[in-house]
Amino acid sequence: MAAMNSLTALQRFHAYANPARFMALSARLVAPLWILSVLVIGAGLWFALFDSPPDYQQGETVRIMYVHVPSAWLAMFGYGVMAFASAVGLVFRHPLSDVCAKSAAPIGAGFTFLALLTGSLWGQPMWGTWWEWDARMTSVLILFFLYLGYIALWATIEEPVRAARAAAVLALVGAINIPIIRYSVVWWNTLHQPASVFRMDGPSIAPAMLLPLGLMGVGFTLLFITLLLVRMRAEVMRRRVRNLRLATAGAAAEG
Amino acid sequence: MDEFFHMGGYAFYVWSAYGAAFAVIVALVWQSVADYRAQTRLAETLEKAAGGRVRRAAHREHETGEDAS
Amino acid sequence: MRDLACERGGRLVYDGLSFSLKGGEALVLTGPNGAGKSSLLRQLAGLLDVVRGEIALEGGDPERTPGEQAHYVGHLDALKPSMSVAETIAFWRVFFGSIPQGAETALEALGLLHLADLPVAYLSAGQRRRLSLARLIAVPRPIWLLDEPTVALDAASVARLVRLMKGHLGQGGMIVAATHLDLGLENEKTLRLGAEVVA
Amino acid sequence: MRDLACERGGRLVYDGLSFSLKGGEALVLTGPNGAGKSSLLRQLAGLLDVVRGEIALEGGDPERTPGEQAHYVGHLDALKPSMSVAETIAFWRVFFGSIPQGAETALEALGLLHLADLPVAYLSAGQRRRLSLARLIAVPRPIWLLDEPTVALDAASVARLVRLMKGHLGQGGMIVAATHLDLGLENEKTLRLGAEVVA
Amino acid sequence: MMRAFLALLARDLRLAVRLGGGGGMAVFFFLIVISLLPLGIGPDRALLAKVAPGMLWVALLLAALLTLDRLFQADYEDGSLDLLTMGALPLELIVVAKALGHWLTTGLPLVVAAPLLGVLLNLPGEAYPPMMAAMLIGTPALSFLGAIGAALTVGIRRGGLLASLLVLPFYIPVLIFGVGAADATAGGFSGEAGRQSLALLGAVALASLVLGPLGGAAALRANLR
Amino acid sequence: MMRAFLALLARDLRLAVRLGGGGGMAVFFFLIVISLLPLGIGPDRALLAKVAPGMLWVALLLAALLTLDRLFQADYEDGSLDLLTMGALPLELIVVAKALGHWLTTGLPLVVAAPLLGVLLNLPGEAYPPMMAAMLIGTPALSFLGAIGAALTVGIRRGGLLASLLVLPFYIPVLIFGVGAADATAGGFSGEAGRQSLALLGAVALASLVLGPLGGAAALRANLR
Ligand code: HEM
Ligand SMILES: Nc1ncnc2c1ncn2[C@@H]1O[C@H](COP(=O)(O)OP(=O)(O)OP(=O)(O)O)[C@@H](O)[C@H]1O
Ligand SMILES: Nc1ncnc2c1ncn2[C@@H]1O[C@H](COP(=O)(O)OP(=O)(O)OP(=O)(O)O)[C@@H](O)[C@H]1O
Ligand SMILES: [Mg+2]
Ligand SMILES: [Mg+2]
Repeated sequence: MAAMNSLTALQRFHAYANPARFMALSARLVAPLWILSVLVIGAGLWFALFDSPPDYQQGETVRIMYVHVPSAWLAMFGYGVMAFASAVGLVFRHPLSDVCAKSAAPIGAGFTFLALLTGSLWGQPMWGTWWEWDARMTSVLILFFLYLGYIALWATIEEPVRAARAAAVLALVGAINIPIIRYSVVWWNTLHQPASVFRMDGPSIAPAMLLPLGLMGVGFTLLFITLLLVRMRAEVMRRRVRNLRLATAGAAAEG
Repeated sequence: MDEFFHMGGYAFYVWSAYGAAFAVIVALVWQSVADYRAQTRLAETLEKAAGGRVRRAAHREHETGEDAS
Repeated sequence: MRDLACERGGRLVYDGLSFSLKGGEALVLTGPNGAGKSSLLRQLAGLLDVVRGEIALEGGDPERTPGEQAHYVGHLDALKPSMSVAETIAFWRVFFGSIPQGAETALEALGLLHLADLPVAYLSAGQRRRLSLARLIAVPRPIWLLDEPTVALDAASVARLVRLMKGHLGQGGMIVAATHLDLGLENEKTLRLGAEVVA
Repeated sequence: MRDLACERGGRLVYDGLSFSLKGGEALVLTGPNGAGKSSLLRQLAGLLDVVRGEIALEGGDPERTPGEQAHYVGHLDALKPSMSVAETIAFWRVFFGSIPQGAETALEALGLLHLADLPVAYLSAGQRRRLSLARLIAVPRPIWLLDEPTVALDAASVARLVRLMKGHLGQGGMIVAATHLDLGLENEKTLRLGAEVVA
Repeated sequence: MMRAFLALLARDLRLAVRLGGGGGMAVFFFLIVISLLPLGIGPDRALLAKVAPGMLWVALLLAALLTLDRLFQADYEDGSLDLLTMGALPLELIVVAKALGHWLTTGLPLVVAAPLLGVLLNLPGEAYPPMMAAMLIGTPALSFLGAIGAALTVGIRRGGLLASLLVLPFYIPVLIFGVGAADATAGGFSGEAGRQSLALLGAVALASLVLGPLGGAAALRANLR
Repeated sequence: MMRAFLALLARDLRLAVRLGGGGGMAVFFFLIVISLLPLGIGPDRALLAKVAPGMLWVALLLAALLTLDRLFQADYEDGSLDLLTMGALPLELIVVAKALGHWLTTGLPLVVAAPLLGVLLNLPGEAYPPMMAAMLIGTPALSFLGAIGAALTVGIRRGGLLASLLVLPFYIPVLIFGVGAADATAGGFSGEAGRQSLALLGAVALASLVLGPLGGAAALRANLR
């Protein structure tokens, strides 16, 4: 039963990598992270709203870019985190990576939603339509679906061990599929010439715009990490609650 | 100043974009923190309620992979 | 294969529980509801992860898991209402690697022969139970894992089952059974899972 | 209500079977698997059509069917994994027309009180069984129809159940129970349904 | 009696929410089907606008259909339904409670989600009000008519599909009048036709409120014993 | 080993036929959805022809989705799946057998039915051969990808809907390339694009034949223990 033994070895390894340490460490990190992200985002907002020129062709609407693009970046970053954590969780059975994957999903979904929303708020003045079946927009929409599916799966399977592994499988299969989906959508979109020939390569970005964009990007990322930690802490507590309840159930089995 | 809020005629789009961003982020933050608080409180009450053996059990569990995986 | 040394612990239910079993021996699991009998049986069958500890099987061919050398009869009967009794047994024989013919002996052994052509849908609780027990005979496997096998069985059927179990032990097989009523096998050990050992 | 005269026959399984039961009396149905115990109980509960013969209930208010004055506990436990133990009982109390409060006594009676806040999903087989039996106490009804109520119960719980049944009989209730093991109630009649009839 | 009714309704709502199953799923499905369509018929916005109302209604129907088996199947499989019939609450009211619960957890969320999806299909702005009205009137009919199908197929292991087959014909009037109401303004018909189809839709809905519980209860009686 | 595989396949086919839950249902659903569409879109034949291939594919997808829960759920609920894993047959092959059975009882009948429905949507004649080819290549992919979703939701009571939600995004490439193949001749593109999309569809199908069993088996392992 070699498999069995290696597995138990893993279990011993877990005895060291236990959530208690994570809780202690993260407790120290959370507060500073909050402050840092607020500061950076605040600075970004200042430049985005006051201290950056309107675009020569897009006018003031270009200011939408400073929330839109970072959201879009984090939408993809979020799935990356989720998939990576899932892989680790599946291979090494490391408890915290499951917690991490689960906690990343809602945040990523939130930013994906923001990318969609701000994008269409940008599209209306720019192309006179809220939505265009442009390849990139379509693939972001599908990314949003993948997030929702992942969250729904977690929400439906009660037992954490099972839920974690199932969700991990989903996240990984999704990660494999994303390139395929992305490619097919582009192919489809170029097959039928889309009604609007608008391409979102974005204007060659002037440095004056680059600064606020960069700041917002960093700020959003910091915010993402902070939220991730908080949610992970909440998840660990939720599991402690579950174990306490199960212990009661067991104790209830009175002779 | 108004001309700042006016956003060159695009006020609605720009401000609703920023508003939406603000709303979504606040919602995320609020939900996460509230959830953390709720779970912590629940855990404390349960630990008080449960007998000593059970509490130890829960914590021992806590160190095994079973718990947090 | 000769004898099974099984040592295991972990999972919230019980901990540091360990025992070993020789060929021809039976282990009867007793204990209050929720003590973990079903869980233990599922772990032995490889249907539930072992958190800590290990299940070792000395003898028997190494590259087959204990699960593949054991029969598991649990609360669920794994029967298809639309298949006939005979079809059911025949399928499991082929799937578990023996030939479809000769299923009659198994049905005979559990007194189901006259129901052979009846769709499972028409069987009563006890008849269904007996059918899922018939797998034990239909496909010979050294280890039997039985979770409350006597549920819904009438006195006669219980006696029949006990006879079969004794026969299996006689041929050097092993049995681990969770039950609330005494079966009266000869060389049986009893393992009482108490609620005291909660995780 | 005083006493129940129940006469019935027909249905492929048994025929021309008839009996009557007074308040405070218990009827124990025995018989081999497939004899028709479950079928009879479902007919008494009004969950299965009566082919021939009739089920009459003297006393008790006329415009309520026997089914509405009886509790039926069958093989299925009618539990929702995502509801907590307390919620489950509270719901059935309200639905069967009493108030949600005071469910504790029922849980107490079956030793489930400390599980009250636990989702049903966490319960073991026997714990679930006890919860579905708790309905008997949660909502008072004169007639109890129990199909193999002791299944999956450990010795302690069986004893507890028997105590409850005696109490119910003591208050002039009636019990019809199908079981394979003797419960040892006082004034119990036994109805042995005939040997296996293959339809 | 009334309290039993409310208790049952509350229980169903709670279960729908807890399972994570309830309305969320239906909306999610609605969303995905709608966004599949352009991938099927191409991104041409004019074409999309043309088919938008019909597609929205068809997708709505499907989303409602797929959740029908939640109505009775679960309660049948775990024996709850047997016990529910042993209470004082008449079977008809049980069906009403379940259908109502189904609408609250499925129909309503779908209606709320519809406008967003209209944007994806680039539905012209003036079509929204009548479409919403039509959907608000039409969706209860879907739940109550659906109850009949669900009741007829209760006990069949995975009867969900069969249920939808039985129910779909009954849904056709809802579909036609519903689309009519939205189309009436979308395609350049006279508003007259629109108001007319709304009225007809209302009639169908009222009929279903009566037919559903009666038919459903009858079907349940047939299936339970 | 091989005999166990065949035995399992034969059993699944037999059950599907007996339950009647097999292809018949899916085809019937396919039929009804397709006949709903004209009611939704209106009788404009030119418009119908334009959207026909896309609609056929979308309906095909839905019909396939609705039968997914037949893949593992039944065997899980009655404990058969536990026993199947206790045999010598590796889990991956079990998934293959089940997906294959699903395709034979669902995908194949749907493909056979498709041309008839094409007539309802007056699909231009020259579009049939490429569409049939595309469907023959595409439907196995639907079954094998679907197996992943079914396996992921196997523990869940009525996970059918959730399964379809999880799977739909993965179906998108099949949909796109499938429609592309039919469109390529229907809409007046060069046949070039058509052949290309057929090739891409083939690639996707092959990928799914690998991904499906692996992912499905992994998901089952996650859910079973
Ligand atoms: C809902 C609709 C939209 C979605 C889902 C969307 C999605 C995205 C994504 C994913 C990115 C990041 C690409 C990358 O960094 O590689 C992006 C960037 C960008 N988007 Fe959008 N977008 C949408 C609408 C728009 C509109 C309407 C405009 C302008 C009129 C626009 C302008 C840009 C620009 C300028 C960038 C940055 C340039 C770049 O990084 O490529 N987007 N968008
Ligand atoms: N799916 C589950 N998730 C979490 N805990 C569970 C689950 N199933 C059972 N348990 C818990 O595991 C413990 C053991 O359950 P198990 O069914 O093994 O007990 P048992 O000895 O079989 O009881 P019984 O005699 O009633 O069958 C119980 O306390 C129960 O609460
Ligand atoms: N749905 C059904 N359709 C047709 N016949 C059935 C059905 N269910 C049971 N039967 C038949 O009715 C007879 C009685 O079944 P029933 O379940 O009442 O027996 P029982 O006394 O409860 O047996 P057990 O002690 O095993 O529970 C059996 O012979 C069975 O074959
Ligand atoms: Mg058990
Ligand atoms: Mg019975």
